[in-house]
Amino acid sequence: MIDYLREIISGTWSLFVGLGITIRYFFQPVVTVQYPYQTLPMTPCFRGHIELTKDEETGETKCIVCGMCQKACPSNCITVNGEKREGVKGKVLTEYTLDFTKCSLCGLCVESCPTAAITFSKDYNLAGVRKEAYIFDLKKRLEAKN
Amino acid sequence: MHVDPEIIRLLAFLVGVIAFAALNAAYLVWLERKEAAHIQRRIGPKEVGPFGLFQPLVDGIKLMTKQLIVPAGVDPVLFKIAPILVMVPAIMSFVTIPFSETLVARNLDLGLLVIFAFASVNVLGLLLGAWGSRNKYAVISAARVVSQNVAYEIPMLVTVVTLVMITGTMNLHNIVMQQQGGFWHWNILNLSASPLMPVAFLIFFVCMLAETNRAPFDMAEAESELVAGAFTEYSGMGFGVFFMGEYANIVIGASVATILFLGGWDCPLGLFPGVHWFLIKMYFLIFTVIWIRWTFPRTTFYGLLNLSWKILIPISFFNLILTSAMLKVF
Amino acid sequence: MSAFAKSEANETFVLNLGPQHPATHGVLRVKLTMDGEYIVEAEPVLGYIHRMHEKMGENRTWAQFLPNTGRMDYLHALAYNHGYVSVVERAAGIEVPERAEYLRVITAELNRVSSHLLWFGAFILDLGGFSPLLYAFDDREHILDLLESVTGSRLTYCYFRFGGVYNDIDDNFVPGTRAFIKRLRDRMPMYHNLVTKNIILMKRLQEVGPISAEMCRKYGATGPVCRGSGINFDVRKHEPYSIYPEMDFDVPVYDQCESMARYMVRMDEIEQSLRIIEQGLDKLPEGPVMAEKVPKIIKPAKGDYYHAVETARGSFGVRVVSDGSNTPYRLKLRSPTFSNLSLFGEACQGMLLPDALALMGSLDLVIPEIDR
Amino acid sequence: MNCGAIKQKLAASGAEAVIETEYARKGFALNVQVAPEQLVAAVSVLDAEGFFIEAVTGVDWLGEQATLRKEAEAKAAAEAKAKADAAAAAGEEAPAAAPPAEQGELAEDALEAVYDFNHYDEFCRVTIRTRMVRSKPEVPTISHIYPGADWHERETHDFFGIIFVGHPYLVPLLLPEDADYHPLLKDFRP
Repeated sequence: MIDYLREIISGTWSLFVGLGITIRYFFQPVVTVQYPYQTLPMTPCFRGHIELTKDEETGETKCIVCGMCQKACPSNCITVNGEKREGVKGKVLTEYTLDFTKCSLCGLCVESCPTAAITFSKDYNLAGVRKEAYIFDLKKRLEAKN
Repeated sequence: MHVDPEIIRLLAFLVGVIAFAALNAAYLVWLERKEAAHIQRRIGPKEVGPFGLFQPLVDGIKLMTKQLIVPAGVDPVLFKIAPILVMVPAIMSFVTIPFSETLVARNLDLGLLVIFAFASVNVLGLLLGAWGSRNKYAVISAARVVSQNVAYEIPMLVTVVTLVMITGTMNLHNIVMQQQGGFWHWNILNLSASPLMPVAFLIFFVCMLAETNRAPFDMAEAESELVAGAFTEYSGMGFGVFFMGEYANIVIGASVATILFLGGWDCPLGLFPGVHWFLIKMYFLIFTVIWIRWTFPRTTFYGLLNLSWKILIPISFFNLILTSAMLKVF
Repeated sequence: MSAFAKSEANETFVLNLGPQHPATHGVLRVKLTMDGEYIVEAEPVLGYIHRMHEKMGENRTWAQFLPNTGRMDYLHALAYNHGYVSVVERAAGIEVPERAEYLRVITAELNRVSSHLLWFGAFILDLGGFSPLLYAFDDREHILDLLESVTGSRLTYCYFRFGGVYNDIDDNFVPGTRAFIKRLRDRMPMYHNLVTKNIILMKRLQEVGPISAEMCRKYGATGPVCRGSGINFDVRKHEPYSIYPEMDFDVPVYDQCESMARYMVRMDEIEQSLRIIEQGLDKLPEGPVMAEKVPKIIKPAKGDYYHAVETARGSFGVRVVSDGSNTPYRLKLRSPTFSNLSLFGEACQGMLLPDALALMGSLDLVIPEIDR
Repeated sequence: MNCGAIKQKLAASGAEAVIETEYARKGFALNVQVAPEQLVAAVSVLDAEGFFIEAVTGVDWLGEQATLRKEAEAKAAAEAKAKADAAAAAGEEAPAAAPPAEQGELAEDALEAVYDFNHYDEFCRVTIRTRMVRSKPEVPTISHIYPGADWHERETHDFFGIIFVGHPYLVPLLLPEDADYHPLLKDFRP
């Protein structure tokens, strides 16, 4: 009988304790961020889709078309093509396409690049209605940036 | 043609009550979402109108414009009649609730009995809707709802009988009038009638939660177990009417608790009595109902029956006997 | 209770729990034979998100399989990273710098805390309580921010590399982590007051969902499931790997064999993980985070190798068979919840539906890890 | 009890080979090779000692025999060449190259079922392997000893087509219900 009453009282008390906790939070300020009105700064380490970097001196890409990134990619989403041109040492980049629909953002391509020609973008507001919008022509993007 | 002005008054009241019930259902959803959000430290609805106040209107329009799907295999009659069976009795109960000294549609001598009579039809609506849906989750839910309501009607009625013994009337207006003059006259603190009156209020409140299928007793729609329980097959306004009926029932429950225990429209300190005090008390109770929902986990079905049969019923009977003994002695 | 379950068999009906059901956390389907609300027989049906990771592994180089490991148990991805990286390092004989090992353990333990917090929220959600989920997410968000600043991603981490880790920590990581540890320690009493001591929750979890120690053994249950049944088994202590032997931590064991015991094990493990993180931060040595002599193309010696790690859900083992080439010949992934779920069918016989769902929640299922 | 005791008991149960491996190098302590007929006896020994089942899986050794032969031939050729070189260096007349030994049909490749066991208290991870020919991949079930093996065997049946004789419910677990292919076989083409 005493156990019975004790359980009722302690049980009821535990319920009131719970109610006390939630009402305290009710009056505390909200902690959510009202995206898209507010945004948080991206960490420098954020791994977005890849993009080509600029050579500081020439303003051109540093890519030497070695194809390492293409080989390192687990999902085969990178296509690199280049051609020999006269007067230029090595190959010249003609095409750098990223199929972002397949990319898993693992970063193996960036690590494998011998000339640091690719890096992660900080782009995270990505939305679109067509699949083709996610086949990025990175060379064109780099040129558009110049 | 002569028309009885009483009929016109009644009609006006009925329209008012339906509007009140519908508006309440809409804005209780808003309150529920807002309160839940702030308890969870979010903002909640905020896009439509200031503080998201027009959100319920938009939701209502969405529900109304949705297609009413009657799945193949359901019992079409039961399926369609069920939401109405939940909604109509809830609105009928408003007829006898006195919001203030003058603001009452029909002051019945057996007002309390009328309300409980209507309140028990609510479960029939849920049962028929669930059974008519021919859905396994819904049928399990229906079985739960019925036994839950049977179990909780007993302690609730026993508590009410205790109260009626003290007041000596079932007329809601008279019950409130007896509690006039400050919070120490309210039945919840009527310790001279029975020292267990606050406990009786708690029991009544818990039973009200269970009767209206609110968390932590929301066995009927326990979404992590039964998906949406009795409402699984309903879409659009069919679901909307169920929803309105549920919220109207909460309003009724809170109103009855206010009238029986918290002195109706009486002001706590005996000043400025009026309809606003009634609404403040009622909405505070509704706020508590929502607050409870967003704090506790759901009970199990047998936990709920254990609570009713092993705790609430013995205590409420003890209270009944104690009260009658004290009435006899003093 | 079970007396009801054995009533006339022809009065039973089949209830399909899932694949789309709020309590099955994704796409698990359980075929329940019910007698009223009592479960007569339960048969989990798997494979709705089976992706054949093992075959994928055979078609990729050793390094290319790394991103896959983060996508099986998406809640404790770093432990999966750790298991795979360790087994390849064992096979290829790669030494890992000490600082890298410390970073691995710190981040993996942070990830374990985040996994347990999410489980806590989702479990209470299964039981019908909403707000604890959001409180747990509030805390978890801080962990994700910390891990994002190191690994660059928030959920499907791919941070460990053969011979080290991908990136060194920044200046804010250590103070940020210490601040988080303090914050979570301050919050834990709130969780216990709001949830653990709540009478409704206690009534729902105590003496519900019994899993005996013998049953754990027969089904190969590991992790908090077996520790809730009184078995002191934790791979971090049993087969110490990485720098766990240098860490001072306890393995919480409860022997009530009920859902509440499994709940308590996980809640206590959060504290133990915080202890490990703290020690790791104290002892964190300077130095490189990547071994210098890691070959560009990894070709482990012929033979087969095994490595087990303790994830938030139990013992995760990787068996690789190498034929000396640059792709795995065979890659077997032993996922803990696969075994843990396999005992569900026997454990929930004769139980009520809500209790069975509480039991299922207490197993902490991550479906992509079961289906692989 | 320790690994040595288990090793003796397993050897007594009829295992073909029980090899203690270096844990730090391999990740498991005992490597046990048994014939399919001896499997149940070996597993019963582990069950009696309180081991729990970690996993059951398979390995397809398609092309192993051909590789072995090639290696043997290469070795023989290398030896012959070394001999010839040695002879040439000594200024002797090179002996006529021996014609390659005529070899018979290749032996059939094997499927291997691998069982992983571990112990809650003891530090002893046991791997049991059993080999069967690819054309008749049959091995007795252990699901009556370890009910947990039920799902592991179903999974292995899905992936390799190994038939666990006596299994009560050998239908696809992870693959679709109507799957009649076994994706982890090396000759599987989607």
